[in-house]
Amino acid sequence: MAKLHGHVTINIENCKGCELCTDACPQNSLNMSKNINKKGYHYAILVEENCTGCTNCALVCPEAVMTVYRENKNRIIKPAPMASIDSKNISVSIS
Amino acid sequence: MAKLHGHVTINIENCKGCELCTDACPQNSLNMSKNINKKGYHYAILVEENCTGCTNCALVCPEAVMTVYRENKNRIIKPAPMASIDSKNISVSIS
Amino acid sequence: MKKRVSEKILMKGNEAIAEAAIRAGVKAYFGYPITPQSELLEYMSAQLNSRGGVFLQAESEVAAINMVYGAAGCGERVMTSTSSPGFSLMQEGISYIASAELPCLLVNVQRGGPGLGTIQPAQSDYFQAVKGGGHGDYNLIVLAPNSVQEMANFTYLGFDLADQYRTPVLILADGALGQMMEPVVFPDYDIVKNKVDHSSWATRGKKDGKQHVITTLHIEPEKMEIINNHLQEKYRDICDKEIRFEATKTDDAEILLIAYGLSSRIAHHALELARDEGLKVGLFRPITLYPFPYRQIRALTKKVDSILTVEMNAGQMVEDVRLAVGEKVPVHFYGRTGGVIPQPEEILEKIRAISIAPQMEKIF
Amino acid sequence: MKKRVSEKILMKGNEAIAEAAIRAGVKAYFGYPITPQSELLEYMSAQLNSRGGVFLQAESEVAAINMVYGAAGCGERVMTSTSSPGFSLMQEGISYIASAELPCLLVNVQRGGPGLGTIQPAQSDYFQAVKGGGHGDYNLIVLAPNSVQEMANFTYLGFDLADQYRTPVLILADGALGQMMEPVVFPDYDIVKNKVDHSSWATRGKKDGKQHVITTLHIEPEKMEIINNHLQEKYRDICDKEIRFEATKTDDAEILLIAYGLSSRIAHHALELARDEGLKVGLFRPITLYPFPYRQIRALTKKVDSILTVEMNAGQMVEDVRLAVGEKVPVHFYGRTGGVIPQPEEILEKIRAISIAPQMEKIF
Amino acid sequence: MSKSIQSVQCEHLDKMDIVWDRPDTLIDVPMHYCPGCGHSVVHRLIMEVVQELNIQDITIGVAPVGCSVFSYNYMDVDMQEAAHGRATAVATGIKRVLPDKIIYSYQGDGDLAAIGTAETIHTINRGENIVMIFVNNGIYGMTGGQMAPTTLKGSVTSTTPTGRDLSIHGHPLNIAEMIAILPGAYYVTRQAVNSAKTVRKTKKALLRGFKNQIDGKGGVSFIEVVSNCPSGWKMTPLQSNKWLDDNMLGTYPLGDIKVPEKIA
Amino acid sequence: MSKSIQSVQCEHLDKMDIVWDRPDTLIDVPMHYCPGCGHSVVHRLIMEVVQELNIQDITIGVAPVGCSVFSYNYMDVDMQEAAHGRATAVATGIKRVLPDKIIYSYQGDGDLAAIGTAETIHTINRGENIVMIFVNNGIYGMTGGQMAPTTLKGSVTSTTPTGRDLSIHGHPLNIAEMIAILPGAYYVTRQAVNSAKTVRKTKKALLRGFKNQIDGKGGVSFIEVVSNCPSGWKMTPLQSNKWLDDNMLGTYPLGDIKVPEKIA
Amino acid sequence: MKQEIVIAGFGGQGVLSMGMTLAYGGMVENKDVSWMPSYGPEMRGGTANCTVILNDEKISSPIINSFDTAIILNQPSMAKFESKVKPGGQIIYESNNILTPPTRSDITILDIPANKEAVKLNIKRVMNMIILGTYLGLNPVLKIESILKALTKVLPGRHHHLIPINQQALERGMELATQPTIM
Amino acid sequence: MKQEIVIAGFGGQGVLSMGMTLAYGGMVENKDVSWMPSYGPEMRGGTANCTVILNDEKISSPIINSFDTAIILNQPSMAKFESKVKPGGQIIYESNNILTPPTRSDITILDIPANKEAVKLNIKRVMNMIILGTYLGLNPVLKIESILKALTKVLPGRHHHLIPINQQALERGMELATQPTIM
Ligand SMILES: Cc1ncc(C[n+]2csc(CCOP(=O)(O)OP(=O)(O)O)c2C)c(N)n1
Ligand SMILES: Cc1ncc(C[n+]2csc(CCOP(=O)(O)OP(=O)(O)O)c2C)c(N)n1
Ligand code: SF4
Ligand code: SF4
Ligand code: SF4
Ligand code: SF4
Ligand code: SF4
Ligand code: SF4
Ligand SMILES: [Mg+2]
Ligand SMILES: [Mg+2]
Repeated sequence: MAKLHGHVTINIENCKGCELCTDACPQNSLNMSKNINKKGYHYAILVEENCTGCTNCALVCPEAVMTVYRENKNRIIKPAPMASIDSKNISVSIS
Repeated sequence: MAKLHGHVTINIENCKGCELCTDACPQNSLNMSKNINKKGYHYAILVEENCTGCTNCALVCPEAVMTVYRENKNRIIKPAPMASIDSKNISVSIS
Repeated sequence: MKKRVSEKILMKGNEAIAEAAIRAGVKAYFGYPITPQSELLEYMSAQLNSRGGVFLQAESEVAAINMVYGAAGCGERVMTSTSSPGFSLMQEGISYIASAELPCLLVNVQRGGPGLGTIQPAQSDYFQAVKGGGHGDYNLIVLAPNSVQEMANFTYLGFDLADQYRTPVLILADGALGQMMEPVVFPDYDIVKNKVDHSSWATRGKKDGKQHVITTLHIEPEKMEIINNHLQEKYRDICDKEIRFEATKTDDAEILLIAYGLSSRIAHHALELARDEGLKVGLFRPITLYPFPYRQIRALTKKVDSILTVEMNAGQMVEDVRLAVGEKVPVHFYGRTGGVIPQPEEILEKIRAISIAPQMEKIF
Repeated sequence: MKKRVSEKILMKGNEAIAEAAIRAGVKAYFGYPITPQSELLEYMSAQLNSRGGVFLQAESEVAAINMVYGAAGCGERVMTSTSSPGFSLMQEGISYIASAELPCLLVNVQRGGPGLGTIQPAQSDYFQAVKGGGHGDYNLIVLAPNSVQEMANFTYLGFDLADQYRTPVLILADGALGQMMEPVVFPDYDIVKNKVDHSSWATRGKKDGKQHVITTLHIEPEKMEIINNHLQEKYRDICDKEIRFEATKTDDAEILLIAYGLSSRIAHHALELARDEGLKVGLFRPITLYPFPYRQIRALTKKVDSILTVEMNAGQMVEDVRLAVGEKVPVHFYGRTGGVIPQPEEILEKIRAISIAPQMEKIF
Repeated sequence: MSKSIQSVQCEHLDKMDIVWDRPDTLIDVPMHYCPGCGHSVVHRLIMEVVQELNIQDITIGVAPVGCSVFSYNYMDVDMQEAAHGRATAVATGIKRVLPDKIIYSYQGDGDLAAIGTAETIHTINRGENIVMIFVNNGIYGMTGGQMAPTTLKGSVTSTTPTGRDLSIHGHPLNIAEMIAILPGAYYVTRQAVNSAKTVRKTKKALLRGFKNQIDGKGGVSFIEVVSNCPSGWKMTPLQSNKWLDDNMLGTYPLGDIKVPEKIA
Repeated sequence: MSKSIQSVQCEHLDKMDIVWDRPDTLIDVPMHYCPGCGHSVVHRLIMEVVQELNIQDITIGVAPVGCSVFSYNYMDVDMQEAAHGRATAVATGIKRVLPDKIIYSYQGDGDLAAIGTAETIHTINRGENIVMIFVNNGIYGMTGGQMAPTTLKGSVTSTTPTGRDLSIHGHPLNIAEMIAILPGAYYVTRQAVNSAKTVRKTKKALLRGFKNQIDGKGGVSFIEVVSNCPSGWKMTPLQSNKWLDDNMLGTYPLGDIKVPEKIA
Repeated sequence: MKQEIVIAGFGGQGVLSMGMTLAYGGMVENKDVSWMPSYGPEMRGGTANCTVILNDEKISSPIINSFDTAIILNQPSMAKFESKVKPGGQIIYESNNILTPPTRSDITILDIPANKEAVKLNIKRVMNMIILGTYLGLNPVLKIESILKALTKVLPGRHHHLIPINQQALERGMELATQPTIM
Repeated sequence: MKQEIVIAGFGGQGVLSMGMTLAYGGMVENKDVSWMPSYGPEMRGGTANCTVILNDEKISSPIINSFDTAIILNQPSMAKFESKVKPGGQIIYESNNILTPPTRSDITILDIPANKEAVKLNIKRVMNMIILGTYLGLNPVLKIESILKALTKVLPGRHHHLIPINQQALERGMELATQPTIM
C-alpha cells in the first residue's frame, strides 16, 4: 500500500518536550527544537516532509498538542461523533 | 471391629439445651431432660448404656460440657500436649 | 408511594427518623449496622425502595459517608445514620461534605465511649458534633431532639436547613431516644414546596454547556481561604438565624438547669421534684447545639443565681455554657458517663446542694 | 545501632521527629504517605529497620492507627504520623487507644482544611486535637512545638509522658514546622532509664499464668463508667502536673499575644516590631494544648489590658483562652485560614488597633 | 468443674480413660453465645490446638467486634480486642513487634469481609506470618441479623426483608477464593463446624495453620469456618446446621482452597 | 487554540483531511502533569470516547486524590472530586440516585488498591453498572514517589530506599486478577499507554467499557491502564515507557482478564 | 394517674410485645405513654425487659429506676427487679419459672401459673396475655377494649385471627387476679 | 546582621540545594539559620523556591514575605518575586532563562550568565554554585570555607569528589559579582 502524504501541526507553547512523539514517529519526521517555549521546554517540531499522517505522534502525545492531516482518499477519521446516543433512552447506535 | 464401651458425663448447669449432641450421637444414647437447669434450659442427659465413647457429642457441643470416657484398650487419646514446643526456638516436635 | 394519614402511632425514635425522612422525600439512604441505631437502617431497608428512594447497606461507615457525598453532590436529599464509633469513622468524609457544601442529613444515635464502650445511651460525642471531629474549620448544624416526636420533626427540619444553607445537618440523639417508643404524629410535609432546586451547582450531567464540579481542593491557600471565609460567613448567618431552644419555668427560677436531648427530660423530672420541694428551678434546653444559644443563656444570667448543667458525659456542653455565662453566675456540672443515665433524684440532690451553697466551682 | 554524637545538624522538622523517635527507642512506626508529613515516613523507611525497629507503610491511616493499637498493646514504643485528612480517619482508632490506655506517639502535621483543602500549613485541627475528634470522653496530651529543635525534644517528651500516663500523646505541628530546616541538636537520651516496664498489662504471651487482655468493651454501663472515672482522674492528674508554657516579656505587657506553634514564632516577630514602636506587648505560648494553661493565662489577666490570640484557623484555641479569661479583659482574635500564614505586619496592625481602642469584641 | 449426676450411672468410670475433656485452655465459665452457636465450637478448637501445641504462653489472639467480641473471656491466652474490621491490622502490629510470638486473629464475616476488607486483603498480601480465622455465618449476628457480605442470594435478614436481591445488594462474597490468588496467602481452607465430622476437619485445619506459623512459613494461614447463627437465621440449632449443609455449602464449598506449593 | 508555525510548512493543508485533532471534550488548558505522564493520555482517551459516544451531557466522572486530582480541570464533564480512596463509593452514591447517567471513576494505584481497597472490592461485588478506570503507575506520584501496592519487587521508591522487599512490604498486588473472580465484575482488562499501539487498544477498551454501561450490562467495567511516572521513577519519559515495557508488563501482563460470558 | 411498669423475662417470652400492647392501649385511651426496651447484642439466656409508663399528663423522663409494678417471667429478672419495686407496689410473676419467690413484705406479690393456663388454652404463646390480664384485673388503668385495639396494632396482620384467643387469655388473667396467692 | 533570601526557579535547577548550602554555611559560622522550601505535589513546569534566613541573633519568625535578596532562575519566578524584594535589596538572575528582565529601579539588579559559565566549566550542574558565588561576592556574609564545609554536609558522600569543581564555580561566581551588568 502506497503511503499517503500527511502533515502535523503542533501547539508548541503547550509542548512539554517529553520526546515521546519523536520516538513514536515511524518516519522520523519529528525532532526537538533547539529553542525553548515560554515554559522553558524544547518543543517538538516537524522536520521532515515524509509524514504519512499515521497519527502515532498524536496518540502518544500527553499534551494533545498535535493536529494530524492526511491526503484525502475519500475517508474521514476525525474523532467526530461516531455514535449517537439518545440521552433519554440510553440506547446507542454506532454509525 | 467390636465397639468399645463408653460413657459421658455432662455439666448440666452449663448446657443450653441446643440438642446438637443428641442429634450427633450415632447410638442415640442421649436425650433432652424434661427438667430445666437454673438458666431455664432443658439439658442433655445420657439415657442409654450403649455409648461407645465416640466423642461425637463432645465435638459438636458448643458449651464443651461433656467429658467422654472409654474402655481402656491400652491407648489414650486425651487431648493432652501432643506436641511440645520450645518456646525460644519455635520448633515443634509432634509426639 | 403509599398515602399515609397523620394519625398518632407508637414508634421507636429510630423508626420515627426513618419514616419522617421518607416523608421528606429522601432519595437515598446509605448506612451500616450499629447498635443502638440499626432500626433506622432496617426501617429504610423495608420501606425506602418501594417509597421512592434507594436503600443501600454500605460495606462500612467510611463507604456510607462517601456515598452520601456522591449522592448529595447530585443535589438529591440523602442521609446516613450511625452510632458513636461509626461516626468517628465518618469524620474525614464529613469534613469533605462541609467543605464542598453538600446538603445532607446525618444521624448519630450516641452510645457510651470511648472505644467500643457500651451500647447504652450517652451524650459524649457533643464536642465531636459541635466543635468538629474532622479536620479544618467547619461546623454542622446540630439538632438535639428529646422525644420521638422531635426525632420526626427535626428530620424534616434537618433536611430543610441542609437544603437552605447547603450544609450537612446532624441529628444528635442517643440510644434511649433511638430505642424507646412514644406516640408520634407525622405532620404534613410538602416535598415539592420544601425541596430546594440545586441544579445550578449539582452534578447531574453538563447542563446548558456549563460544567459542574464538586471539589474541596483549592491548592492555592489564598483560594482555600476564600472558601473558608465563605463558610465562616455562612456559619455567622446560621448563628444569627437558626438558634433554637426551649425555656421552662425560667421566669422565677433561681437555679437554672441546662440540659439537652434525653438529659433535658430527666432534668425536667428533677425540676418537678425540686418544685415540689419549693425550690425555684428552671430548665433551659438548647435545641440547636450548633448554633449554640450563647446569648439566650447569657440573658438568663441576669435572673438566676446559679446554673447546673446536666449531661450524659464527663462535661462537654458545660464548656459552652461557661463561655456564655462568663463570670456572671456559678456554673455547676452533673454528669454520668459510659452509658449510665443520670437519675432525677441524683440531680435533685445536686440542686439541693447548690441551693444551700451556690458557690463557684473550681473550673481549671 | 549507629552511635551518633550530639552535633548540631540542619534538618527538616519532620526528619527531626523521626530521628528523635529512633533515638528514643521507637520499636515500630506505622504510617501512610501524606503531604506535608511524608518526610517523616520516608526517614523512618530509610533508617528504622537498621536501627532496632520496624518500619511499615500501612495500606491506609485506618490500618496504621490500628497497627499502632496492636503494637502499643504489647507495651512497645510505637508511633504514627499523618496530616489533617489522615488524622480524621484515625479518630475511631484514637478513641480506642485512649480508652484502652495504650501509650504511643501520634503526630499531626496540619494542613489547610476542611476537606482535601490545601497542603499548606494550618492550625485548624486544634479542636479535633484537644476536645476529642473521636467519640466518647477522652483526651490526648497535646504538645505544640514551634521549632525544629522542639520537634525533636517533644518527641522524647511525648514518649516519656505516654509511658508514664499510659496515654496517647499527640505532637500537633504544621506543614511549615514539618518542612523547614533549622539547626537541631539531639540531646542524649537514656532509653533504658526512660522506658517504663509495661509487662504487668501488655499482651506478650500469658505471663506467670496471668492472662492479659487489651479491650475497650465494658458492656455494663456501670463498668464503663468506672473506666471513665479512672480516665477522668488521670486527666485531672495530668492537668495538675503537666502544663507547659512559655511567657515572653509578659512582665510589663499591656497587650498579651497568645499563640502556639508556628503562630507563636510569627507573633514573636510581631512583638519585636511592636516593641520597636514602643508598644508594650508580651507573648504567652501554650506548649501543652492539653492540658491547657488556663490558670497561667488567668493569672496574667491581672497585669495585661487586653489579649490578642493569633491562630492559623478561624478561631479555635481562642475559645479556651476565653474560658480562661472569663470577663477579666477583652480577648481579640486574629487568624488566617486555609493554609495562609499570617504575617507579622498583619498582627502588628491588629496590635496597633487594640492599643488605640481595647474594647471587648462581640463574641456571640 | 462440677459434673452433675447423670441418668445413666457408670460404676467403673475409674477403669475407663477420659478420651475427651474440655481443654484447660478454655476458661471454665459459661459462654454468652446463643444455644447451638458455632462460635463456641471454634473457640474450643483453637484452644485445643493451642494446648496440644503447647503454645499457650506465647500465643496472642485478636478478637473482633461481632458476637465473638468477648472471646477473651473464654480463650485463655493474651488477647487484644480490635476495632470493628481491624483485627488483622492489630495482629500485624503485634506480629511486627513480637515476631517470635504466635498470633491469630478471629473475625466474623461482617468484620473481615465488609468493613475490614482492606485490612484483610493487605494483611494477606503482606504475607504476615499469622493465622487468620474467619467465621462465616452469613449474617451480622451481634447487631441483630443484618445482611453480611456473605449472606446468600434470597436470604431474608433484617436489612433484606424480602431476601438478598443480587441486583441491589450484590453477590455473596467468596473472599477465601479471592484472597487465595495472593502470594501472601500460604494456606487457605474452608471448613465447617456443623457436625462431628466437620468439627474434626476444622481442628486439623487449625492445627495445620498454627504449625505453619510455628514453622515460620511465609504467609497467612487463612481458615474459614462456615458456621451457623440460629438466632440471626431464626432457626433452631438443629435446623440451622442442616440449613448450613443444604444452602451455605453450595455457595461456600468446603475443602482446601490453597495448600502450600499448589493451588487447588 | 493558536497553532504555532512549524519548521516544515505544508502548502496544501486545505486539501487534506484532519485525521486527528484534540477532542473538544478535553478542556483547552495546559495540564499540570509532568512531561510525558500517562495520566494526560488516559484523560484524553476518556474524553475521546465520551465525545464519540455523544454522552458528554449525561456523563459524571469521579476524580481521586492522586496526581489526577485536578482532572476535572481537563475533562469537560460534570465531576466530583472524592476523598482519597473513596472514588467508587462516591460513584456508587451518584449512580444509585441517577441510574440513567453514565458514571466513571478514575483512580491511581494508591487510591484504588491501598486506602480504597474495601470500596473497590465492594463496588465491584455489588456489580454497580459503572466504568472504573485504574491508572497503575506502580507508585504514589502525587505525594512524591512512595511505594504503592503495585510497586514492583526490588523497585526503589522514597519509602523503599533499598528496593521493595517482599518479606517486609508484601507483594505487588494484582488487583485486576483478584477482582475478576467477582460476579459483579463484568469486563476486566489491562491496557497501557506507552506506545501508539497500546494507546489504540486502551481506547478500544474504554469504548467497550462505556458501551457496556450504556447497554445496561450488569456489572463494573474495570479498565486498568499500566502507566508511567517519569518523576516518581526518576527517569526521562522515554526511559519510563521502555522500563514499563521491560518491567511492569511482566508482573502486569496486558490483555483482557475477563470478558462478558467468559473468564480469560 | 401515672403507672410505671417493668416487664422482664427471657427473650422469647413475649416481654417486649406485652409492654408494647400495654403502651398502645394507653395511647388508645389518650394517655401519654412511653416504652423503653433493654437492648443489646442478642445473648440468649440473658434477660430482656422493658419499662412502660402510662400517664394522664405529659411524661417528663422516660427513664425510670423504680416501679409501681414489676411483671417477672424468670428467675434472673426477679433478682434484678425485686428491689426496684416502690414500697406499696406489686410484683406479678409466672409460677413455673420462678424457683425462689420474692421475699419483700412491703409490696403486693402475685404468683400466676400463666404457663399452665396457657397450655390449657392450647396456645403457649398467649402466656404473656394472661399475665397482662392479671395486671389489668388488679390495676384497672385500661379497658380491655383498648388492649384489643392495641393488639390490632402490635400484631402483624397475618396474626389478627389470633385476637379472639388473646382476648380469652386476657380474660382468664383477669379472673386469676381475683383469686391470687397473695403472700 | 540578618539576611533574608529567596531562591526560585525550576524544580531541576538546584534551587533547594543552593538554599541548603547557604543555610548550612551560616550554621558553620554559628549563625541562626532557617530554610523553608515551597512544597507540594510534583508539578514539573511549576516553580520551586526556598527562603533562607541567616541571622546573628535568634530568628523569630521563619516565615517571611519580603526579601533582601532574590535569586531568580526562571521567568515565572521573576513574575512572582520581583515585587517582594525590599527597597534597596537586590535581584540576581540567570540571563539565559529570563526573557523579560525586572524593571524596578529601587533595587540592585544583577544579570549573571551562569548557565554559559557552567558550560565553560564543563559541568552544567554547578550553575547554581556560580550564582551562589555571585551572591557571596556581593554580600560577604559568609566565608567561602564555610560554604565548602557546608557542601560536605549537603552533598551525598558519593559526590564529595565534586567539591573542587564546586569551589571553582563559587569562585567564578564571585568574580562575576565584581563585573555585573548593573542596571
Ligand atoms: C465502626 C463500627 N461499626 C459498626 C459496629 C457495629 N457492629 C458490631 S458487630 C457488627 C457486625 C458483626 O457481624 P460479624 O462480623 O459477621 O460477626 P458475628 O456477630 O456474625 O459473629 C457490627 C456491624 C461497630 N461496633 N463499630
Ligand atoms: C486520607 C488521605 N491520606 C493520604 C493522602 C495523601 N495522598 C494524596 S495522593 C496519594 C497517593 C496517590 O497515589 P496514586 O493513587 O497511586 O496516584 P498517582 O499520583 O500515582 O496517580 C496520597 C497518599 C490524602 N490526600 N488523604
Ligand atoms: S503522523 Fe505519523 S508520520 Fe506524521 S509525524 Fe506523526 S507519527 Fe510521524
Ligand atoms: S509528545 Fe507532545 S508534549 Fe511530548 S514532545 Fe511531542 S509534542 Fe511535545
Ligand atoms: S460419646 Fe458417642 S456414643 Fe457416647 S453419647 Fe457421645 S456421641 Fe453418643
Ligand atoms: S450439645 Fe451441649 S449444650 Fe447442646 S444440648 Fe448437648 S450438652 Fe447441652
Ligand atoms: S447471634 Fe448468632 S452468631 Fe451471635 S451468638 Fe447468637 S447464634 Fe451465635
Ligand atoms: S508525579 Fe508521576 S504520575 Fe504524577 S504527574 Fe508526575 S509523572 Fe505523572
Ligand atoms: Mg457474621
Ligand atoms: Mg500511582
